[in-house]
Amino acid sequence: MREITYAEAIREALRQEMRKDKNVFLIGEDLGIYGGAFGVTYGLLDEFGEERVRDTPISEAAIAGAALGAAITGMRPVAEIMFMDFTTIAMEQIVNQAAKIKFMFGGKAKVPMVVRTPAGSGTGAAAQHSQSLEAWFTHVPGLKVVMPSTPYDAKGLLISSIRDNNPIIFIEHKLLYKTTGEVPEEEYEIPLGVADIKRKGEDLTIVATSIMVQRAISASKELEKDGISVEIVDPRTLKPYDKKTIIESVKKTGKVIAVHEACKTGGFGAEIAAMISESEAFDYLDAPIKRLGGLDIPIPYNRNLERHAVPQVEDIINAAKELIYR
Amino acid sequence: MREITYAEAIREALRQEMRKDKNVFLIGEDLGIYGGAFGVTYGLLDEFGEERVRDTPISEAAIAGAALGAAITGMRPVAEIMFMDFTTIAMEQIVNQAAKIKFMFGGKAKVPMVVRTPAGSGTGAAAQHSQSLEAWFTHVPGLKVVMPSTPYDAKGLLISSIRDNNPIIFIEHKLLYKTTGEVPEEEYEIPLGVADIKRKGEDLTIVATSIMVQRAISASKELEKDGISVEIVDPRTLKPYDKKTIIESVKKTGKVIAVHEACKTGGFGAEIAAMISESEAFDYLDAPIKRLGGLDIPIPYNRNLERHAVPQVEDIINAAKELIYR
Amino acid sequence: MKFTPEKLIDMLIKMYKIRFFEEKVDYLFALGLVHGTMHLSIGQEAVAVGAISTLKPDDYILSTHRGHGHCIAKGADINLMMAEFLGKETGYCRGRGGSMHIADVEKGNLGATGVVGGGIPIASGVGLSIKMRKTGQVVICFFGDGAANQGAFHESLNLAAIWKLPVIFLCENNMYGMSMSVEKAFAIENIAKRAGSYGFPGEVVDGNYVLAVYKVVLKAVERARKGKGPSLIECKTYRWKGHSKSDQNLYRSKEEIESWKMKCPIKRFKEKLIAEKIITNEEIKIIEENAKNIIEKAVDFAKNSPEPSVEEIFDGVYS
Amino acid sequence: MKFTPEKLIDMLIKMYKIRFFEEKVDYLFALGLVHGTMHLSIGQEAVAVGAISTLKPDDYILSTHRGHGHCIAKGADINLMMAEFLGKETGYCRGRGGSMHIADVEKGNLGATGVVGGGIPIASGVGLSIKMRKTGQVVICFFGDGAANQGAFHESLNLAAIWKLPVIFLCENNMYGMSMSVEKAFAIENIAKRAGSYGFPGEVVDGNYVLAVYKVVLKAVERARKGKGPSLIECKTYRWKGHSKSDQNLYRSKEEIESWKMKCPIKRFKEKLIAEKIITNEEIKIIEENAKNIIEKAVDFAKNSPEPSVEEIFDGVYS
Ligand SMILES: Cc1ncc(C[n+]2csc(CCOP(=O)(O)OP(=O)(O)O)c2C)c(N)n1
Ligand SMILES: Cc1ncc(C[n+]2csc(CCOP(=O)(O)OP(=O)(O)O)c2C)c(N)n1
Ligand SMILES: [Mg+2]
Ligand SMILES: [Mg+2]
Repeated sequence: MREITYAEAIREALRQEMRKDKNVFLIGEDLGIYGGAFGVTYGLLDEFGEERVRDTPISEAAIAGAALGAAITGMRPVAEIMFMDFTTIAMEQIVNQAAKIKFMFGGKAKVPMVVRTPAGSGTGAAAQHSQSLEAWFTHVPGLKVVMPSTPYDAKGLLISSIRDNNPIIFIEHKLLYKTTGEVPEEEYEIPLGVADIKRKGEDLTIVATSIMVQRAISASKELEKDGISVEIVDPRTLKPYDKKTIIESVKKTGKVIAVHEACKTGGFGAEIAAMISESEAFDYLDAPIKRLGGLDIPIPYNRNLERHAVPQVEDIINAAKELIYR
Repeated sequence: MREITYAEAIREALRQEMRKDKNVFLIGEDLGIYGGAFGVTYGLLDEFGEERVRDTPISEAAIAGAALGAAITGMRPVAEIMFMDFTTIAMEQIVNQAAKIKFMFGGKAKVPMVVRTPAGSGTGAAAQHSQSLEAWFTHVPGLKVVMPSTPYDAKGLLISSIRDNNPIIFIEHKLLYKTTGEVPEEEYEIPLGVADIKRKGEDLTIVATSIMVQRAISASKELEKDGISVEIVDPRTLKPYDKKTIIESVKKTGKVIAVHEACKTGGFGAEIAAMISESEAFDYLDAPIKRLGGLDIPIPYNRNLERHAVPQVEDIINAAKELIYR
Repeated sequence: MKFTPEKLIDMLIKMYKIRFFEEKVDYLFALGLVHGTMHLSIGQEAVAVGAISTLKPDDYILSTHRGHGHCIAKGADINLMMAEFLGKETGYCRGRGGSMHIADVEKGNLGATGVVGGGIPIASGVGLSIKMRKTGQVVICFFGDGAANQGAFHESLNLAAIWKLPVIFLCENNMYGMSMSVEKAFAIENIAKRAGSYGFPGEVVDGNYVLAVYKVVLKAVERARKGKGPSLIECKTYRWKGHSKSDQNLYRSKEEIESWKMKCPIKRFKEKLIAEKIITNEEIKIIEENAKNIIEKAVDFAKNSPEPSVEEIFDGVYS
Repeated sequence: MKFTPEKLIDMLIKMYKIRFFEEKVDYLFALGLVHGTMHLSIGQEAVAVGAISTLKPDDYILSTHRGHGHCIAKGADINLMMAEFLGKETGYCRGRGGSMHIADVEKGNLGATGVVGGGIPIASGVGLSIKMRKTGQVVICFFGDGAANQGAFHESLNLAAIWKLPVIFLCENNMYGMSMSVEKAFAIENIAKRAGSYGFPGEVVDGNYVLAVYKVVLKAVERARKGKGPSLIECKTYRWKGHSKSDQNLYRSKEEIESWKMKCPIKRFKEKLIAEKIITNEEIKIIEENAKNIIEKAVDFAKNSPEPSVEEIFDGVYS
């Protein structure tokens, strides 16, 4: 099958959905002629014009609000917040309004909107352009949170997200944009809330999200050389997330590490660990549940410090060995 | 000893610190003649005047920014965000700026500011005036998060917070404002990051925050009648939090429930559970770690639904019995 | 401007309904039948009615925490409002929203918000949607003087301006945002002046005279329908009651309140209609009676309605 | 307005330092010595220098993502800047901040921010602190045209207005916020007009003429020091380089860029000083040489500086 990049997969999903449904449109900063800060929407302006690839001023609260207002009156906006760090400016509209309107109004509203936003460090962009804030959004009922790790997942999950009738935070990773993978040309949906086992294994489960899936795969290849067989579960959707697949895997392996890039304290790994430790899998555990997350520091600029701030392949390998040889 | 309310304890801490240090001042909406939405600052205007009890327009981002700008140039502001729900408007300033400035600037800045804000449901104020969002802030390095459950703790922790040189989110609970307890008249500090054992027990540890401490105490009295002895650990500070006291308690009891009002998914209970399950206490556990949090729904207006949305005394009792008799 | 008697009387009826609705809920609250808080717009009825009377049924509004008046003016079913107020299953929001979140999406009331200024960005989105769907609708976005100092106000008015969206930004300046007077919160005299920052018209109008409100809003509505873009309208008015139930009214004088009661928008409009012989005193009596009856029936309806069931507590979180 | 020759030459020197610093970092970036991104202010030097030259050493500034110029104009040590740019332990931020977060708190530069508009609320807080501490300082808050559409702009200017804070809000209108032109982002001609929404003066000035900037900013500084409150100053200028390293400049024409290069603020100022015989061509050469030398030495300093140690990675998270 054809291989394309993660960025191209996202662009293809946008293009196909926009062709199919005239109510789908894009709204955000520098999406049009600039193609977005990471080039994801590059070229869409030519096909769809300024009305549907709508550049905005630098007004994140208004971007979220505009998407919300359009969504509740019949459109299907896909908004972009240029860096996840700037969702902080749009939190009121996302959390108090978009997430709650349907419930507050007794179910009598529909909020089909997607907020795409790139997270993650590794680009030397320092503390205000590198955050991974997915855990916040998983704590907000009414939102769904999607976080693809491969081009294939990115396309299928984005199509499902655009077709979903709830507000969705769709979190991309800057370092994944240029990674490639097989992606079908036709449209396809990946159901939200269903995890994917990215690698089968017997000795240890790694639950990893976003770029950490790729790092976990690299780590597992190394670990294999030491005879350690790793199963990698990628939740793909963080809210709602697929407890069953995780629990089944942990029941099989008896050991688990949750890996993410976001700061460890209060990260999504805590939710995974807590869920496992209150589930039926608890009785199958034969080692403590390990979490591997970013250090509890803002992302530093210096390349070396930046690298140390978040889990790398070798950190995953070490964590796995600690658990296996404990 | 004299008994005063939680609101009075907070007011007394503010008054005493303002008397002691002329750089301490209050900034927020309707603090002055109105005394704040919950009357907490009532009367302070008379003593300290409009300069130091500074009413603002309805501009939460500017309130946080004003506090930050004042803090880095020598003042010690205590800002108030009238409802925790509205911290969503100030997140950029709190999370990207206040929390990170010291680190980004290589340690060469000091940010002594406190953001007081009331959280919690139970007042019939519905989805946009009832949230408990402490978990978000515990995920942000550079911030400290304080959440007192008694008048005594409220006073001592607020004094420590005002004297601390870091940005602090000080989370009060609306339903606690009128609760009373013994509070010394003089000033005293309660060190941040130190948990308090609110009740000694042998069979089960309950880690509870804010109003859930009170509910856990009520529950434990009932449970005692059934011969179940509960130890209640109140972290008081959620960031940094006192892992050691929690771990020691769990090692003793072998069973633990983490209880908070915020939505269960992604709540602080996940952090507690995850921390325990990766700690030395893991090997002492003889039951799964239980989390009891709010339902994953926006807080409903209807009194009965609202009550059901968050843990009540009977829910804690039931959870404890489930764990004990499992 | 010419009005048919029917139109004038319809406006008067709506103003009465709002007044009596609010007086009733104030009473129910005092009885302890309601928990939570509520925000009454008594004294401001001319704004809601004057503005919304310019709209077609399929036009939209966005309301505020002080939103009962907007809701009634947009044609809400009082029974469903009252049921919501009492948190009942039959209420507009199935008891989940309460006073602060009443919405009537079918009638184009996209809801009240508890967040000051929270509806303003949504309004620009509604305007955008109207423009993209080419339906010729308009949206009136209500907000208070206090909300005009929110960042969301600024961002949203600018969006509407650059895209020429069919939005009427309607500022109900009732002189206070909670305890803060407009004199303290602004260093300008008229909030309407802020339209100048975005390049569209801003107008100040006497918010206690329903026909003045109507006239100015109608001009803005027509402008919006023609694709000429948004307007900002500031209606100067006053709230008679405290901000919410916790208000002790320490920040303003009794005299000030009384002086505004003299400018009662209902009394003023009623007297004008009588003077112009559009209506008689007897007819007014009947209107008042009818309005009161509707409210009473709504209370009965609400009281006799079931509570939402706890089994369905998750309903509406997701589609 | 009278200037001493020393003052004029000092301004020219600073403009050269900024220009050469940025040309050098552009080059270092192209060599791959730096990761991340950076934002160059080449073409905008007159704004930073004209504005900051009005200040006393203990006055404050708040800078932006495009902040090298502000930093140098406020008297930064170029060695420490360059070391920070290369992420070294000896840099202003110990390598933790990089180009986008250089701060020099001791010299009153309260730092660059990567969030568009993120410094504006802080500026009002600094102004408040000055007022409460009664020190007679002032603060200049720099931000771009793009930032003027952030909600934080609105809230903060209003706060400064109602409290008469000693803040100079200085908008560097370089015609684009990333790819969005001011024509598209605003429905008004001058951003300075927005001061009208807050009740204080707004002025437009030619941002490519350093003395014009100086003059207008000085008036605002004096006003602020007298306790009369804030001002908004819009300096019209242009960035020659792309927005950041990812910019392909598709949204503007080569001709437009070239036409602005003809208005080079350094060339213009230099020629004026020569024409007025304040300086000779030979002296200019020396100034250029010196400035280049300082930059070269800074590169050496930075290159020879140690990397921050991983053991100390937690330093600075908390006090
Ligand atoms: C963002 C936000 N901040 C604060 C509050 C608390 N609050 C509720 S209404 C109100 C005053 C609003 O004033 P205004 O906008 O003038 O409307 P009015 O109440 O006068 O109708 C305040 C401060 C809120 N609901 N939302
Ligand atoms: C809140 C926020 N939104 C978006 C960005 C991405 N971004 C960085 S600079 C920039 C353009 C800023 O324009 P302007 O304020 O005019 O400053 P200039 O770059 O022209 O100096 C954008 C969109 C950001 N850093 N912060
Ligand atoms: Mg008001
Ligand atoms: Mg610009």
